[in-house]
Amino acid sequence: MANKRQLFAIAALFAALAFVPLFVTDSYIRHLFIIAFVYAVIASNWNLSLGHCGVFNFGHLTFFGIGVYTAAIASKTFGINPWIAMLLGGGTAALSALLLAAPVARLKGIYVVLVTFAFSQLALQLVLSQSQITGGAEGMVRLPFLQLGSYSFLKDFKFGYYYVGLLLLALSCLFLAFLSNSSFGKSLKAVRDAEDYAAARGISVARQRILALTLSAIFTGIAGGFYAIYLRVASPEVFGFGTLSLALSMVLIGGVNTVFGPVLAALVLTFATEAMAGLQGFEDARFIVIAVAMILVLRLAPEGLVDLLGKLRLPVRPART
Amino acid sequence: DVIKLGILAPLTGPAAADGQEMANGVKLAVEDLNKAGGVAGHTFEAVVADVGDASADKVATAAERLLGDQATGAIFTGYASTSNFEIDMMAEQDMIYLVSGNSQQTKDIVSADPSRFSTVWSLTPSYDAYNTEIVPVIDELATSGKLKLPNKKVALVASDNPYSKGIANGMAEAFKADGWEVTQNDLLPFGEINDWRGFLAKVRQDPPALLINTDYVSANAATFMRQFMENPTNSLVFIQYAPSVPEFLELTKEKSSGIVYNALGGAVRAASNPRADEVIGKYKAAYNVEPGSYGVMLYEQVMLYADALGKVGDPSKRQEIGAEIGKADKQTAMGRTRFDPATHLAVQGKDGMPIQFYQIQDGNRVLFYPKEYAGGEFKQPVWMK
Amino acid sequence: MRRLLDIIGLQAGYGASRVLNDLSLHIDEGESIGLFGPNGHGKSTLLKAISGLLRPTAGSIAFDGKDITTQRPPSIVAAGLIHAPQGNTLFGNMRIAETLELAAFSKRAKAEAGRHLEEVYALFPRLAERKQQFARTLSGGERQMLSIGCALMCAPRLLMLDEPTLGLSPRLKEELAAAIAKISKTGVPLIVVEQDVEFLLSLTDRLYMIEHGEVVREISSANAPDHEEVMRLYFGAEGAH
Amino acid sequence: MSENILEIAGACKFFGGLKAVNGVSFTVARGEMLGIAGPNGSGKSTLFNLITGVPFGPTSGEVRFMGERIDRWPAHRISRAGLVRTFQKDAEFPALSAHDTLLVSATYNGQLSRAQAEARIDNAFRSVDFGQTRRSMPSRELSVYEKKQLMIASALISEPALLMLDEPASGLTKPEIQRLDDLLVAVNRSGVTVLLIEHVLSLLLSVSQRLIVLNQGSVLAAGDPHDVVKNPQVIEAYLGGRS
Amino acid sequence: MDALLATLVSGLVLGSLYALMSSGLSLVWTTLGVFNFSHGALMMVGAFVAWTVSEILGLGPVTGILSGTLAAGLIGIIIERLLVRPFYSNRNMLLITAMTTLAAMVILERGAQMIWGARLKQLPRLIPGEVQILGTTISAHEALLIVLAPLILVALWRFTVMTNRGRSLRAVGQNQDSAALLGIDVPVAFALAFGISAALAGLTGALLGSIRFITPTMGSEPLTKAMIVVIFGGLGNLGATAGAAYLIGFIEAFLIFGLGLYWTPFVLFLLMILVLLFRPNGVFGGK
Ligand SMILES: Nc1ncnc2c1ncn2[C@@H]1O[C@H](COP(=O)(O)OP(=O)(O)OP(=O)(O)O)[C@@H](O)[C@H]1O
Ligand SMILES: Nc1ncnc2c1ncn2[C@@H]1O[C@H](COP(=O)(O)OP(=O)(O)OP(=O)(O)O)[C@@H](O)[C@H]1O
Ligand SMILES: [Mg+2]
Ligand SMILES: [Mg+2]
Repeated sequence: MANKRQLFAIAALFAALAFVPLFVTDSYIRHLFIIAFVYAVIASNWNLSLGHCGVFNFGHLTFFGIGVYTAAIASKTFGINPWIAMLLGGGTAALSALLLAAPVARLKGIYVVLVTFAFSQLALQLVLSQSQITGGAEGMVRLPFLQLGSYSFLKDFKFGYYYVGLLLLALSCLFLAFLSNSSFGKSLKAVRDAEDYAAARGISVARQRILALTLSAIFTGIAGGFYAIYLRVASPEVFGFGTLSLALSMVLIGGVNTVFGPVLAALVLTFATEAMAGLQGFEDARFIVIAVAMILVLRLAPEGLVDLLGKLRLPVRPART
Repeated sequence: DVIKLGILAPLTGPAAADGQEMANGVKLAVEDLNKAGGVAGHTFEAVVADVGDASADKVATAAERLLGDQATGAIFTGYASTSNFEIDMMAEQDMIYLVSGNSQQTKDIVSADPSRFSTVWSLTPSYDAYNTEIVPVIDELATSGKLKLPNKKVALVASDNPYSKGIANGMAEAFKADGWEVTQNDLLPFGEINDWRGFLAKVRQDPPALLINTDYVSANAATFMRQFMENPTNSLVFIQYAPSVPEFLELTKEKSSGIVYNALGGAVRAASNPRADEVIGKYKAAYNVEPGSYGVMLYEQVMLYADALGKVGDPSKRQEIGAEIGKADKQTAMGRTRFDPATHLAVQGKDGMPIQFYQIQDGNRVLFYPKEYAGGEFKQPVWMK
Repeated sequence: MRRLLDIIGLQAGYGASRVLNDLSLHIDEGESIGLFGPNGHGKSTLLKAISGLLRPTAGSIAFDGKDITTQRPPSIVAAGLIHAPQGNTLFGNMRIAETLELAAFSKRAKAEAGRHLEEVYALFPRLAERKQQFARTLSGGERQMLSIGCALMCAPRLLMLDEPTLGLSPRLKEELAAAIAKISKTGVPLIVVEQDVEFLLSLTDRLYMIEHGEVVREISSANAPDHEEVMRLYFGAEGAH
Repeated sequence: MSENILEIAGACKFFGGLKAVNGVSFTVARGEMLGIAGPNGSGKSTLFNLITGVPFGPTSGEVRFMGERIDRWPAHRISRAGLVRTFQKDAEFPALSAHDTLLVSATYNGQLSRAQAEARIDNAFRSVDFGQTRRSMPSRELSVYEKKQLMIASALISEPALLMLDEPASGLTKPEIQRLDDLLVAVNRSGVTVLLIEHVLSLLLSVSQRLIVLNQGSVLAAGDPHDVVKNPQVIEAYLGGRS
Repeated sequence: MDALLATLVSGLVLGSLYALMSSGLSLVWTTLGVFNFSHGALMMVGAFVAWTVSEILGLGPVTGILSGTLAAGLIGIIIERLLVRPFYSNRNMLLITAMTTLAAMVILERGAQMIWGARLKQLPRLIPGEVQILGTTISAHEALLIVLAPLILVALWRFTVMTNRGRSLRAVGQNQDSAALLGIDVPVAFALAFGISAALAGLTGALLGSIRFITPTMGSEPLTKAMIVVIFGGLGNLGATAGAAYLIGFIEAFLIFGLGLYWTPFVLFLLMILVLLFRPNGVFGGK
């Protein structure tokens, strides 16, 4: 475990991120960071169920979407303070995860993919069909924006939102780091790799799966709430396949056995894609480039980006005897 | 100096075809303007920003990219998101933003406080005419004997998106009010539909005089037509928007001959409006394909901006330019174009953008209503007795 | 005299950790050998290297005069060098009968599949009773039987058995010993890995003791060590743990 | 409370037509070391499975642990109650280090706080004298023998009342078997009841105070080990010619 | 009455389509345990190649379909070599290959977008005209599919269960080392499985290309359906897949007839979750 070194690197990263807005006044760049933060939260929390617990949850973006709509409906329809509305997103997401976990806990491997995928489809269908509540395909716009006392986040070139996003990410990372170092976190890996053995050591396989799913939904949901409040819109595309595969690639490029890999991957990928978005007539090609890059990373370091960095630094383990 | 003209468009993903056309329209206009030596000493450069699958972050990011560039003078789009939420971002930064779709959404956002949106204008008029206009047109065809109606029944089917659903329900109301019986008003999920047979089976059990499909996705409409023709009923077929898309004809070939559709805000191709053919001609010459409505509309968007810029002179005075656009009243490819200050939508109707009814007659689009623009006569479809 | 298998200066390992250090041994025509030694010191690794599952990093392996150091398993198996791995789990979701038929994969084996199948069923009646049972549900011993049965289906010209009696009941162990003896009688030389030296001596002509991936002692049935000595050998090895 | 720690009554496990365990009944006295032998496929491991609920309970019959019926309990509850087993085929948590394997077992099975767990881990390692250097590397890189050691250690760390071992000696060298022998005796002395499946007679006979021989899913013989091995049926079905 | 028959027929059509779509996916899934998310994209490639050969080069639909099948097969082998093989020994194989094949999907779809553009295309039908089944008219082309689907599935099933070559595919999927020790050439087996699977995808796409419209994303809906069918059928075998395909086909047809197209997907998914609750290994999947 390169834990010590890793933690140090992370602390440094966050420190650096905290200073960015002081140098970067351009609201476009800040916006990119905010989006990256959101994706980082999604990916790293997804990794809890997907990577650590081996639950092939393809409905993770649904938790995000539920967070989005909760915040939207709470703040716009019921006029709840957007700060609260964001947090509510975490609550409803966790509840829905609990609901989903019931069937998933009993299923194995790829069957989980089907059920979770179906779950996301159900959610989408509900959102579309209940248009009087959710705005249907049109979505909900002009959601209330954040305010801190008299300070409005609206025309400050995203200064405020940047720090809210960063704080959210930091909290989520602490949460995950704590989990994965706890024996709960380790038990997840035990359940993932050897169910029977785990059960024979007093670990309830079903319970750990349910917990993993539910916990992974909390910050994802809050991130959804933040996303809605920040962009001031909730629209069904959040359930779309594009977002899902992007987040999934972040998880895998980052490395399924780490906590911070996906965070790193999210930052890198967001800016990489955006860097290419500028190039005219390159719109489709850029997706190909990303895909190829991802494959290369996976081939060079099947354990992910973090592992790759590790390889560069750590000397190889000497032979036994 | 060079003014950058942003294009917010779905260049990738399901709507790529539309997006490409939007970009082409603007680029074409930019070429023309630059050839003419620019406007008020300014030349132009088109900058495209892809909104992909139109998810909120993609649209917002693309918008931010354009807004972030000091040189951007205006942003054009057919449609970028389904909700038009980006209008707010534009207004906040007083960015000129011309839209050619989702006019209902635009109206909802703008009409709350029009003064805040002085730089945002929609070249598509309110869609209300889509709901109502069809009734008198059909009645007229019937009374004039050009169309023999077996009964006064109408069956509608829509897909689950604001546009299709809204229009279908609007039409249903209008027909009821006119004493028609609505035998079906089905709603299908939005997206690819490969099997209309379920709906058509029900239709065949009680054939209506009028069969209306408001799903605007051309592939779906084409499939609908093929499957209807497998065993047609004695009904006039009306399809919303889709038939105006160029490849619809290629896809359906002779199968589509006889169907009726209408258009609002698209090019009005008629002797009395030569501008339309002029623009379409240019587009064909430049890209040697037939443009749909977006190519033409975005070309005209740029021209409107250019006019306003010409009056104001200074591209950074966006408020004023916006105001100028709002005052515009000119004959464009879409007909007479002027804006309603309350909604910032183009005005619809005789003294604005007309609604046009077309019938496809062996591979050609024949405009038969309104009279002023008509280029031919309606003919009873072959499959009807 | 002619050597059937000749291994010289073999080195192999897993990633960074080397397991076999410069190991040399050989089998002469018509003889069988046994391998023993403390756990985790490279016996199975040696067999993996011979059968091509593991690419040696140095040294050479020659079978029947031909160099096979860099050959891949298919051609090695085709040549008749067969390896029944340790604690083999085979194919969980395949039935016993299927698995055995599949085992006669190489041309040479296919030719005699029918006869071999009968032999295997005769040797392990339990397999014959359970033709349609999935491998994953077999008991430890049954799994061992299936694994050896597969090896026999491959029409071996040199048979390598890695701890074949692992988890077999004393009686079955005896019967298996008899069976193996029979096999080698029919002219199939053996390499047997076992912890039970007496067992090995009863089956083979020479033993190698493997420790830290090297041959540390060679024993022939002639100068067979007694129980105490074997214990000492092992404890010697343990000392190095 | 009863002094029989484990009571099996008419336990059955059927797989379709196959009666893997067919009406087995016996009791285990607190503190004894009971050996279980039998031909391959006679139902020994299946018996362990249905007692511990991993991965399945009995088709029918009763299992009582410390007087309580546990045959419908979920597996993790059974093992937390102090009835802990090892597996015949080597099992491992490939992603966890040996240390973390023990940690997890201690905190869940033993329901200890992390601190208490850490305190016990070192002893557990020593009890099976597990290589110092190998404790922190991922289990998947351990040798077959080390995996066995680890599995036993992870069972012992939660200080179970009843320890069930499924062929722990298979594949071990003589000295290793000797050490295992010592370990089992020590564990048993410390008050842990032990249930031992073995084919290695030397071990079985030296440690177990009582021996049960299964055959085709039912008890063939039971009693004092040295009598049982003389039983002609046992010799016929299990031991074969020698001995 | 005839409404019922009509529903039966459309259920049969759907079922056959789903059977075709899922056959290839099922092959690599049941043998290698690899879930190939680029399967839909391979259908798309098959369709586009078929269209190009048949319409642009004017060599006719039959040549078109054949070359479409071939092209997809080749790409399948390439995908296996570059995107799947490197990860066999990885613990997260299922996950990583899911990801890499997703990447392959992206590459193929975007590539097609760049090569063939966004506009819709369509192939002429292999057999023109309509036919009557149970008093319901369907295109002769669809009738052809109804005949073809079961044939292909049976052939596949016999191959994987009856022949040693086919068994070897399953063997390598379950335990590569043991397979290698029986003389099975593991890489060849993997390549073979993927080649066949991809070729089937190409064929399906090419056939689909004259019922539906050919677009870069035309594969996504079939992929979803195939995924449902394969998983629903269980890891058991191709027989299970076939069963699931027709079952879902009929259920869907009746749902559409019963409560309309709108709520059909919803109910279908709900149904599936419930079924998996009680049959966690799929409907036909063994315990
Ligand atoms: N797949 C593997 N990856 C990494 N190391 C391995 C692997 N397999 C074995 N090893 C290591 O190689 C060394 C030798 O293992 P090997 O199985 O060859 O020993 P052995 O003599 O067969 O022991 P045993 O008698 O227990 O089978 C051990 O230290 C083991 O940890
Ligand atoms: N899940 C299962 N499905 C079908 N049959 C099974 C299953 N599990 C075990 N069996 C059968 O039940 C019988 C008993 O198996 P068990 O593993 O208990 O034998 P055992 O006494 O442990 O033998 P060994 O000493 O070889 O381990 C065997 O014939 C085995 O094939
Ligand atoms: Mg070994
Ligand atoms: Mg057993």
